[in-house]
This record gives sequence, C-alpha cells and structure tokens, in this order.
Amino acid sequence: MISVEHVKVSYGGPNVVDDVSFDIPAGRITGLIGPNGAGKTTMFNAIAGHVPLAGGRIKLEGKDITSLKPHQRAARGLARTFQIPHEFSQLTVIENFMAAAATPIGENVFNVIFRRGRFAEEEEKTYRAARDMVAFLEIDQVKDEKAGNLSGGQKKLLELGRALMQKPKIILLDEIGAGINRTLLAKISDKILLLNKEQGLTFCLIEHDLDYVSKLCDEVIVMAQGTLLMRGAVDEVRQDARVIEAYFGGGKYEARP
Amino acid sequence: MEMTGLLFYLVSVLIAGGIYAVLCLALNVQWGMGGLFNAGIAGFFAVGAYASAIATTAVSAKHLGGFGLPIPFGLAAAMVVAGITGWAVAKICVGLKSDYLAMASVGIAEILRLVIVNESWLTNGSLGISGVPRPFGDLVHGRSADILYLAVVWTCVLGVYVLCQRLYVSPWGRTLRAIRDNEDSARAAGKDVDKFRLQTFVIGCAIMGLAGGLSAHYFKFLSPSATEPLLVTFLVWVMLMAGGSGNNKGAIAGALVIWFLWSATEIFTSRLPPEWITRSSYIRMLLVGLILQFVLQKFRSGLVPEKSPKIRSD
Amino acid sequence: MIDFINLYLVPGLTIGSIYALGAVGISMVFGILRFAHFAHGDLMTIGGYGVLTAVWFIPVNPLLLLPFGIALAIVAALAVDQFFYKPLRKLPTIYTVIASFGVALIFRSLAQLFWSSGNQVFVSGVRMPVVLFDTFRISELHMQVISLTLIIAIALHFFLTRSKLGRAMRAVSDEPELAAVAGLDTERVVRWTWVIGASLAATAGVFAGMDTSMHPNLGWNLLLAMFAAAVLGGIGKPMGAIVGGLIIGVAEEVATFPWLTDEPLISPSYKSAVAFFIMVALLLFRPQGLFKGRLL
Amino acid sequence: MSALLSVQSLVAGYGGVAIIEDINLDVAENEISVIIGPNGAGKSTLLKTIFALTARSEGTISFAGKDISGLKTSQLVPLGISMVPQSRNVFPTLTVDENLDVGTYAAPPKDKEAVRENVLSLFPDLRDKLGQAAGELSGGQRQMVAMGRALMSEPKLLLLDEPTAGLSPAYLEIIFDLLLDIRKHGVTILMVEQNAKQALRIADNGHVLVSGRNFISGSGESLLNDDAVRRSFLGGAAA
Amino acid sequence: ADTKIGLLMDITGPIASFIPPLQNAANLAVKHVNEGGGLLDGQAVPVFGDTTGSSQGAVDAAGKLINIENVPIIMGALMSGTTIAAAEAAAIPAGVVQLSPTATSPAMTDIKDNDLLFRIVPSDNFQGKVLAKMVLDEGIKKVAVTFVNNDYGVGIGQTFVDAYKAAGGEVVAEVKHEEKKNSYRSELATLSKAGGDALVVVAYAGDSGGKIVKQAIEGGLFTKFIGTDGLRDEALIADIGAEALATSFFSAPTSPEDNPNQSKLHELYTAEYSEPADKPFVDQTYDATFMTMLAVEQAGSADRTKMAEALRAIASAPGEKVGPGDWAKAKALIKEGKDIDYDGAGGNYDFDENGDVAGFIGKFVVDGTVYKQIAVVE
Ligand SMILES: Nc1ncnc2c1ncn2[C@@H]1O[C@H](COP(=O)(O)OP(=O)(O)OP(=O)(O)O)[C@@H](O)[C@H]1O
Ligand SMILES: Nc1ncnc2c1ncn2[C@@H]1O[C@H](COP(=O)(O)OP(=O)(O)OP(=O)(O)O)[C@@H](O)[C@H]1O
Ligand SMILES: [Mg+2]
Ligand SMILES: [Mg+2]
Repeated sequence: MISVEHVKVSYGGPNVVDDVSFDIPAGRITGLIGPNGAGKTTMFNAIAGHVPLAGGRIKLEGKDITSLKPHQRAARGLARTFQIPHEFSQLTVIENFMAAAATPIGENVFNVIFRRGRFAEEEEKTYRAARDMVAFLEIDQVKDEKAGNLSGGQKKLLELGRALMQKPKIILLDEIGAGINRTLLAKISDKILLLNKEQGLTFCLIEHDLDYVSKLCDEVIVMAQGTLLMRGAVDEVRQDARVIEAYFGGGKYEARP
Repeated sequence: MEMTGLLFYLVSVLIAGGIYAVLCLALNVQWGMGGLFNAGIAGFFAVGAYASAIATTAVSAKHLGGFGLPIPFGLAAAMVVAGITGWAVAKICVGLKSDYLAMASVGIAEILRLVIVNESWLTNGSLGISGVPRPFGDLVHGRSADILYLAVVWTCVLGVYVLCQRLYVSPWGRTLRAIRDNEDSARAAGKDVDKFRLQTFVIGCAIMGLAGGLSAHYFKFLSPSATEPLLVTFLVWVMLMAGGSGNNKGAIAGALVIWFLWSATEIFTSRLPPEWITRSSYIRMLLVGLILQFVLQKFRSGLVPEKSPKIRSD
Repeated sequence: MIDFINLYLVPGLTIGSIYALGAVGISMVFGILRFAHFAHGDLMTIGGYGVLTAVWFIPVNPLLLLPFGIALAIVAALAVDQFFYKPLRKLPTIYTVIASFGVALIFRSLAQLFWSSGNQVFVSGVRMPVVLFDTFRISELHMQVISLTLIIAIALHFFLTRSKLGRAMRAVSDEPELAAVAGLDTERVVRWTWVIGASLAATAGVFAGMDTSMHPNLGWNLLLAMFAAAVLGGIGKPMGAIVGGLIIGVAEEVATFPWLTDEPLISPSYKSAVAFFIMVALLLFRPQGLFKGRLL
Repeated sequence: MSALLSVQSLVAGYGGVAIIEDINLDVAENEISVIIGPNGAGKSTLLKTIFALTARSEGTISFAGKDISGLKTSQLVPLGISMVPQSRNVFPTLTVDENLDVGTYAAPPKDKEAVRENVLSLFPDLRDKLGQAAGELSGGQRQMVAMGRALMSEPKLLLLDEPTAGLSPAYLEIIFDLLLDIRKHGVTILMVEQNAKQALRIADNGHVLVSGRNFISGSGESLLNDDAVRRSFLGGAAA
Repeated sequence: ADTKIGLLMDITGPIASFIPPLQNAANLAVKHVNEGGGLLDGQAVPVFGDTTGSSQGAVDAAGKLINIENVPIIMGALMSGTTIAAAEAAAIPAGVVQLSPTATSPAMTDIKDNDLLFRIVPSDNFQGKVLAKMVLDEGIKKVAVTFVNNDYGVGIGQTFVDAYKAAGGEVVAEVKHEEKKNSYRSELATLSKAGGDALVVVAYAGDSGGKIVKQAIEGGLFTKFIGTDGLRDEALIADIGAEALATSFFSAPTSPEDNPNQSKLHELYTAEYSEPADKPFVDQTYDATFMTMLAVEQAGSADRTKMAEALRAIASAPGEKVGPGDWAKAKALIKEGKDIDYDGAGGNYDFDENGDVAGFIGKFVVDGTVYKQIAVVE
C-alpha cells in the first residue's frame, strides 16, 4: 500500500529519521512501535506530507507521492490522526465529522453562490455518516458540544472519527489509545478489526500498549533513534533482545495475564 | 428639531450605516468565517472607491479617467479591481499566521494609501477626484436623492447579506471555519487550505471594494480623506466584534449600532455647557472609547453571537 | 560622504532609537499578553506630556524629569490594564486588540483635554549642533537619545536574562496557562510587563517630543513603524525590537539617499512605505523575525 | 494516618454547568492515590479544581489540615503542591533546562543544583536535550520534562494528570518506579491514569469517577479484583 | 429666540493641532455678536461639528448640524476634502449655505452647488502664482521647493512651480514630503545639494514646515526661506528667532490697502485669549464665522433659502464698511435697511459667481516678534 524508501527527515539538526525503508502491506494492520523520540510521529508526518523529506521517496499504491501536498495525499485515500489532538475547536462534534468528510460539490464557491440545490444530497449523506460516527464512538451526549470543550480522551476519539469520515484506503493512527479508557479502547479495537476485515481497510498504528498492539497487528515495525530496528510478528519482536533493551525495560508492570 | 430633520438624519445614518454594513459583512467573511486577520480594510476600500470613481467620471486632465461608464459598471469595476488587489495580496501573504497577516495587511494598506496620494496621474493625489456621479443623479435632486441612494445602498447590503449567508451555511463555510480552527488537520482531511484562504480573502476584498464604490458615489467627491484608516479599518473591526463575529446578522447589527453611537454621541456632547464647547469633540472621542469598553465587556460574544448553522436534526 | 552621516544616518539612528524603545513594549506585551497593543503610541504621548508638565514647574533639562513621565505612563498603563484589558483576558485576544484601539482613543482625547491639541515645545529656539572633526555635526539631543537607548538596551538585556522576574516573563510569554500551573503569579508578571513597557514608551515619547514638539497625535503617528520594528525583531524578543527599531529608522532615512543616480533612491513622499516594505518582505521570508521570536 | 489532602462535597464545572458533583476524597500522607474512570468523567476537572485552576462552586479542600479552598495556584505551590497537566505541559520555546528552572520560581528549593541533578538522574534522556527547545521533543520526552519541572519545587503533594499517556513501556515502568521512589522520599501522589491496571498495582488507594460522581473507592488491590470495575473500566475480562 | 450657527471643523483629525486657535477665533466672533446686541432677536449659539478629518465624518457632522441642530448656515470645513464631501452629500442637497474659511482646492470652483458653497480664500492657483511673481520680483532666479503632500501643499506648491518656471525662474530641486515625520534632513540634503538661492516651503509651521526650517538652519543648509500662509505663524518666530528669519519672506491672503482690520482683530484676540493671534487661518476663521452671522441678520430670519443672497449682500461692495468686532454698527445699519460690506482681517471678500473670492496676497517679513506686511499683490 505504502512504501517508504530511504526516507530521511531533519528539523534543522541531525536527521531524526535516518534512511528508513519499509512497506505497509495493503489490507493489513501494521504496528509501528519504538521508544519515545524514536521518530515514529515524524515518520507519519513524512508519509502524510506534513514535513519535507531530506531524502528518499514515499509511494502510495505504487505511485510516487513525495512531492504532493498533504491534502493531495489525503485525496488519494490517506488519512492520519494526530498524537496531540488537532480538533476544530469552535465546531461542534458533528460539524467536526462533517468537515472531515470530502464534500467536493458543496465546497465549490460557484455552486454555493449560484447553484444551491446541487449539494443538498451530498450534505444529507455527510450528515448521516457523521451521526453514525457519533453513535459508534459513544459520544452522543457531547455531539453538539464545541470540540474545544471536550475532555482529553474525547478529543482522541474525535481524531479517530474524523479520520474514518474521510473514507480512506489507509489510516495512520498515532497513539489513538493513549488516554482512552480501556473498555472503550477494546470496542474501538473490535471496530478496527471489523473495518479491516470487511472493507479491507489498511491500518498502520503507533501504540505503546503492547496488549492492544498484539490484539490488532499482524506485524510490527520497530524504530529506535530514527532508524528501523526490526520488523516481525508481535511475539517475535517481544523476544528480541535489542527491542527489549530499547523499548520494554524490565517488563515489571507489563499487564500480561 | 423638526420631524423632517430627524427623518433625514436617519436617512444619512442609514446610508453610512449601510455602507459600513457591507464592509462589516466582508470582514465577517474574512475573519468570522475564515480567521483571516485583515487589518488593511481601508486599503481595499480605497481601491474600490477609486476604481469606481475613475470608471464613472468624465474626462479630466488631472487624473486617469474619462471612461464615463454607468454606475453599475463602476461598482463592478470596484469589486473586480479590489478583488484582484486582494488576490495579489493573498498570493503573497495569505499563508501568514493571524497577527502577522494583520501586520502585513496594515503595511500593504499603508503602501496603497501612499500610492493614492503620490501617484497623481492616476488619482489626482491629495487633491482628489470630483464630479463622481450619483445613481439617478440627473433625475432626482436635493434631499430626495438621498432617499433614493438609501435604497441603492440597502439593496447592496441585502445582496451581500444573501451571498454571505449562502457561503456561511454551506459546506464551503464549514470547511473555512474548520481551517480557521486548525489548519494542519484540515490539510490532513484533504482540504486545500491555501485555495480556501485565497477565495475567502478575494471575496472579502471584492465586497470591501463595493463598499468603497458606494461611498465614492455617496460623497460625489473622492480624496484620501475618505479612506482614513481610523474611520474605515478600526471602526469596522469594532462593529464586527460588537455585533458578533461569525454571524452575518450580527455584522449588520454591529455596523448600525456602532455607527449610530459614533454619530449620536456628538449630538449629546454638543449640548455641553459653553465652557466645554471647544472641548466637546475630545469629550466625544473619550465617550466613544468608553462606550466601546462597555460594549466589549457587557456583550462578550457580540450583540448577536456566533451560532453554528442549524444542521437538520431528526 | 559626511552628508550621508550627518543628514541620513544620525537622524535615522535617532528616530530608530525612538521606534526601538516603543517597540520593546509592544513586543513584550505581544509576547506575554498576546495582543497587538494599539494604545502603545498614545502611552508614549502620555509620558511625554508628563515630562512637559514637569518642565513647566521645574525648568531644567527635560531628560532629568523623565521619572515624572515614566510614573504617569506606568499609572496609565496599569489602570487601563486593570479596568479594560483584564476583564477580557480569558476571551480570544482579538477583543483585547479592539479594546486597545478604544484605549488609544481614550488616551488621545485625554491628552487633548488636559494639554490641548496644539503643538508645544520643551525648549524653544534653534539648537546649533556640535561640530566634531570639522565636518561631523550632531546635535546634543541626538547624542543623548542614541546613547541612552544603548544603555537602556544593555540594562534590559541583563534584566531579562539574569533576573528571576525576567526569566519568569519568558515562561509566561511561552505558555501562560502552564506558567500559572507552575505557580507563577501571572498577574504580577503582567504588571511588570506594563511597568517596563510604559517606562520605555514614556522615554521614547519624551525623546520624540524634544526632537520636534509635543502634540496629542505624537505617538499614534509613530505606532505603525513601531509595530513593524517589533515584528522585524521577532515577537516577544525585546532585544530584537531594539535592533528592529534601529533598522527601520535608519532604513527610512537611508532609502532616500541618492544611491544610484543624483535622485533619491526612493521619493521622500514614500518614506513611510519603507518600513512596511521591509516588514512585509521579512514576514514572507523569515516570519519569526530576526531574533527568532514566537510564531503566532 | 491523617489525610494530607481532603476534599469535601466538591462541586465544580465550567460556565455554570457542574461537571463534578459532590465529590469526597481523602488522600493520606505518603500514599499513592489513583483516579480512574471513563473519558469525560471529570477526572481532569477534579485535579484542576483542587489546584485552583477551575472555579469551585461548592465544597471545601484542605491540605495538611489547613483550608486551602480560597487560595490561588500561585499560593498553593509554595505550600508544597505541584501539578503536571494532561496536555500543553511544557514551555515549547524554552529549552529543557529552562523548563526545569521554571519549576523553582514559585517555590525555590534550598539546593537547586542538587534537585536538578536528582531530576536529571531520574530522566537521563533529558541530559542530551538540555539545550533543546522543549517544543521540539517527542511526546514522551515532553512528558519527562513536565514531570521534571513539577519535581523541581520539591513538592509534598504531586498531582499528575495521565503521566504515562504516550510513554513507551520502558518509561511507564520508569515512571511508576519513580513514583514509588519519590513516595519513599515523603511525596504524596494523586494521579489520574488510563493505564489503570498498571496504576492500580502501585496504588494504595483507587477512586473510580463516573459522570462527575465518586462511583467507588477502595484499595488498589480491591478495585483490581472487583468484577464490576474490571468489566466497565479496565477493558473487560480480556486481560 | 436664539439662533444656532453651525461651525464645521476638522477638530480631531490630522490637523487637530491647528484647531484650538481657530475655535477661539470662531468663539470670539460669536462673542462679539452677542455682546453687540445679539443675533436677530436673541443670541447666537455656536454648535461645533467635528469632521474627524475624514469624508465620512464630515458628511455625518454636517448632516447633524443641518438635520438635528437645524442651523440656517454653516461655517466650514477647513480641509478641502472634508469641505467638499460635506457640501456634496449634506449641505447642497439640503439647500444649506456653507462658507469655508480655508478650503483652497480649485475643484470647489466647478461644483454644481446652486450657489450654496462659498469660500473666502482664493483658490490655490492664485497664491501659487502670486508667490512665483513675488519671488522673481525679489530677484531670486533659482530656488529649491518643498511642499507637503496634502491638498494645501500640493495645490499651492504645484502652481508655484509651474508659474515660476513659466516666468523664467529655475526650480533646482522639487521635493514633495510627507507630513508628521520627525526628521526632514534627508529631504533637505537633496534640496540643498542642487544649490538654490532660497528654499520655498509650502507647509504648516506647526508640522513639517516648522521642522524643515529649523532643521535646515541647524544643519547649515539654507538661510533664506520663502513661506506661505501656513508657515507664517508667530510660533515660527518664537521657535526659530527673528534673526534667523531676517532674510525670509512670506505670502498670505490679505486685503488691498494696509489692513487695519487685521491688527484690530489681533488685538481683540490677544486681549481675549492672551496669546498671539498671528497663526494660520485665524483671520479667515473669524471672518467666516462673523459673515455667516451677518448673513443671518441680513436675511432677517433663520430661513435657509435666503442665506446665499444675504451672504453676497453683506460681503460685497457697495455698502457701508464694517469690520471685525463691528457687530453693533452692522446690526444697526441692517435694521435701517442700509447695505453693508464686510471687510475682514483677511481681505475684503467680494464673491464671484462661483462663490470664490479674488483675494489679495500680501508679502510679509519678520519684524521683531511679529510679521509685517510690506507689499500687496492683487
Ligand atoms: N518540530 C521539531 N523540531 C525539532 N525536533 C523535533 C521536532 N519534532 C520532533 N523532534 C525530534 O525528533 C525526534 C523524533 O520525534 P517524534 O515525535 O517523531 O518521536 P516519536 O517516536 O513519535 O516519540 P513518542 O513516542 O514519544 O511520541 C525527537 O528526538 C524530537 O526531539
Ligand atoms: N473548558 C471547558 N468548558 C466546558 N466544558 C468542559 C471544559 N473542559 C472540559 N469540559 C467538559 O467536562 C467534562 C469532563 O472533562 P474532564 O477533562 O474533566 O474529563 P476527564 O475525566 O479528564 O476525561 P479524559 O479521561 O478523557 O481526560 C467533559 O464532558 C468535557 O466536555
Ligand atoms: Mg509520537
Ligand atoms: Mg482528562
């Protein structure tokens, strides 16, 4: 689905992502883990086009998208969430979802001013989808609240919902679980699995909760200090000495059954 | 104070208030919906005023002109020229973040003002353009012409209101507000942020140009003193904030209320005792400043606060 | 070339110093309270009139009476902050920007009411400049303005980087809510911001008034150039504002020097466009300003 | 043991709407207390109200036997309370070192150098980053800076809003070890956590907050083993 | 009943610093009327309207004077821009006579005003032309010129340059400058390098004009200055000193003969306000205000439609001469049905069909602490 080839990113200093290459296979759920500061979020930013590359290429479905702007990448079916929530703070929750959806007819100024009938149907569909999303994420009680007033966890849910509203082919989830109540998170996992299975939606997720990762992911990619450390099945990775050293530590509080 | 006097005072307040309402609606598109901090309103207003004046006046050796076009063409020219100016400005600096855009637009408006006072081949500089026609100026004279002009101005206000309202309730408007709140995530959701901003800025500037044109035809004479930033940029911002930014009705209400307060304070200060008479104008400014503080503190989100457009609920 | 120094550079540095002192306050208020303070020029005016009034009673060199102007400006700044800005603190900053527009009107009209709108001079008469090395002419006042500004800049630098209060100011400027969480008394920091901003504004106001004459629009007329200076230096960077002010001041004058032909490079009637031109160009290519200020 | 922090019938919210209602909560000296609950339950609001960042409409809060209900945040810090908020918890343009320094302004420690050394030895990763602006750090690194800053004033009571959110397992471990460690030094901790299972393991007491009300309180152990709690708040029986 | 007189001034705008003496002058005229027997059968009541120096403000303020205060006639405004805007959008449609003391724009001549818009200063073209002749007569063949970039400066400055060149003078440097700057040294550098014999300054003493003269002297760049009425301000002498201005001369509107009315007004003014009266536009403002009240008295009622005719009647010869302060005399003459002719401090004001005055320009030099008129040009 996505292939990252020799990507380098720098924020002006040394490369924080240095010559990383990997594939995200279509139709699968791939995990991206690694210690704090490894460059995972930066990798997502690079894939989605929010930071310029210092080297390398990124391909989406075989086509080079390196020079495309973020919105052009999104138009090709790439969606991402932000680790620190980036909600539309003055819009209500429902509006946040509607705004995230693609509404090409209604976003054309000419239509808006001179041909108003044209986007009614599109709006209706968008509204339905938004309402369903609210129900799915169990945030009905705040659906007309301004997004800026939501709690930390609610904002994370909003991030996920907006990404889904884009009807993408691939979604990059950046620590969607951090700060989400575990019971709800379990439900979200189920939905992700469902979307993956039924619609063949591709996911790549950054997560620190290994339980959650192992429940969802077929395979994980491990990054450390800006480089690719290894890639493999979750259990394989868990056993790897380098990964244990760089990532797990003693495992004292690991919530294993 | 006789009744006809009062009536005609009302007419003049409503004409000026209507022109301000157009400006205020334009600013609402840019700021209320798009979050673009345009602090150079006077510049685009001036461009529109001069465009319309030059297009409609008779030949003059003193400045460019002599097109003698009918007034509707003049107003259209005002919108087009101000829109193009806005487009050029937006091309350069619409990517700037809020307050920086404000600084840049103040700067650009100031440069436009200097061009207007200095390039006399184009504008006759500080001496101004006279003989700007009024609509139906040949048919109606005297005070009744004002009533006719009132109708012209408010037709424009209505048209602009309908336009702004359509923009506001549309997906386009929603996307704009989303961009205002968070640019990065709008980008991630596939919105071409720069394109939306550019459209917003241009639409706003074109409407400001229209207001400029309306005022040129009202004064029938155009000089740099018609585009004083204090009375254009500053006052319009006050009107929008007082009326309720993000709300088109609020924009109109703000324009009328603030203009009326601005104008009517003088009626009271000119009734001060004779010892104060030479100072009454300063007392009036003081009063305006204080009233403004009162409005800001008491009507926090404006007279008509921003509401999300109604989404059908079922 | 001596003409260049006498008639372009030195006047440029003088007006630049005035811009610089005003811009420091604008930059600090921008950094800490996060709004463009449109009444800052009028604060300068108020300070200038404070000294002017003192001169009527104590006829000595106005610079010695600066404390009167500074005190008046501080009182004025703290009062408007308390009554007009503080109630709006929790709202989006645009409200405070608009409020400061109103305060500018209030200051100006008060100045007109108390001191009348006419021109008034600190000391009248032609003051012939000091002539050094036969050709270098500089008026005493200009020497004082430029050197005092440099001294103030150095003192301010040490204050901001060394003192605890100065460092707390930077923290509040960076993330006000977190600064409150860290237990900083943000209101105290705000008050000190006004104290410093108003003091420098008053000083600048007196300089400007002495260089020409006092009138109620004195500061308002300088405001836009001072904003340009603050942006040029980088928002929230007082040192940047000083440098920005000097650059703008010098650039305005020097741009009219006949660099290429015998004609001035830029017609003097476009002088004030120079400041904005520099500012807009800078915003496009280096929006954080020369001193890497905050990106808004 | 007497309660270091005691919250009685607390009601608070935003703009007149009560988010938390009638909360009672005691935190004994030298214990670790954890608040868990669904998203939007009002956990952050509770912490913010205790720290005087959100307006309290009813109820009293006392600290070390003293009523602190009316005090401002800047008065609470010198008394020995620190907080790490959930988001925006570093000064982005200040360097890491300056961020730590800010922690000492309101309540200067006796030996600043020693405290700083201490904090840096807790978060060795920060040593390389001392000169870097905190806004340029990764999510986890920011969390460390935020904790470090809060510890610089040598607080008696530390309020933490989801301190491990976004931290890798290694750091989660480090933080929890650290919490146990600083508790040994006489620091009392009240924290909100979504990594609830892990948190309850180190906690002496736990409180479950649901829609603004204190749903159930008990020892960490007992909550971990409570079926209802497991099912509704700890991610079900899956674990 | 009392009669209101509308006084439209640019009180708070860009020319705010000139206004206080002008308000004094207008108030003085009203005082003279009320002390000399009042207006019609009551008192004259001044009502100020503030244009704020902008067109919007001018139209609004004029509208209030006309519609709310119901004044029969308006004195003002001062700037050409505000005067014309107020006339076009407020006074002319309402049929109210407006008399500006200072608006000099040539555009005013051509406005279709139904004989409602008057002024008592000659249009720019006139003073500029006269000044050119004056300078050449003095034997000065090479000058540098600077004028402020507003309607006043550009109007006179441009005409001067054209007329001067046409008559054989050489303008070695011409610099248009901005108002309100602190330093004009760089402009002066350009001007002085060209090597003119004198510097012609068309600007206000209270703003750029004063600064230019001062900075030129301080910098040793010019010693001889030629100014217009904007510069001919006693404050200039106070600030620069008579000595430094000894070789300079100034032009300003005046009346044909040696004008006793001017010194009379100045005395009255100084007695009332204990400050010098020789400031730009004080004379004209007093005269215009006085004339509006004469017109009301002449019309016999506050009927707006009679004002234009009455204004022409009291201003033009023939008739019994009256001057500043002569209200009682004028009132008596009007009562007797005699024709009067007001000759003011600033000229004798005979309106032509456009409502303009021909005017006389005097040549002034500094004499001690005041200006002395040494010649008159028609
Ligand atoms: N805007 C920035 N400017 C400079 N450096 C940055 C910036 N953003 C991140 N970095 C640096 O890049 C490195 C990688 O950061 P990144 O956010 O990608 O980490 P991460 O793997 O997502 O970590 P975490 O799990 O903690 O979120 C870090 O060392 C960080 O300091
Ligand atoms: N500033 C605010 N204005 C209005 N309502 C708010 C504000 N902040 C929070 N709320 C509301 O208060 C409720 C509780 O918020 P709070 O942040 O305390 O939740 P929380 O328990 O910390 O949740 P999370 O686990 O998701 O962080 C939420 O429903 C939220 O919408
Ligand atoms: Mg990350
Ligand atoms: Mg929370």
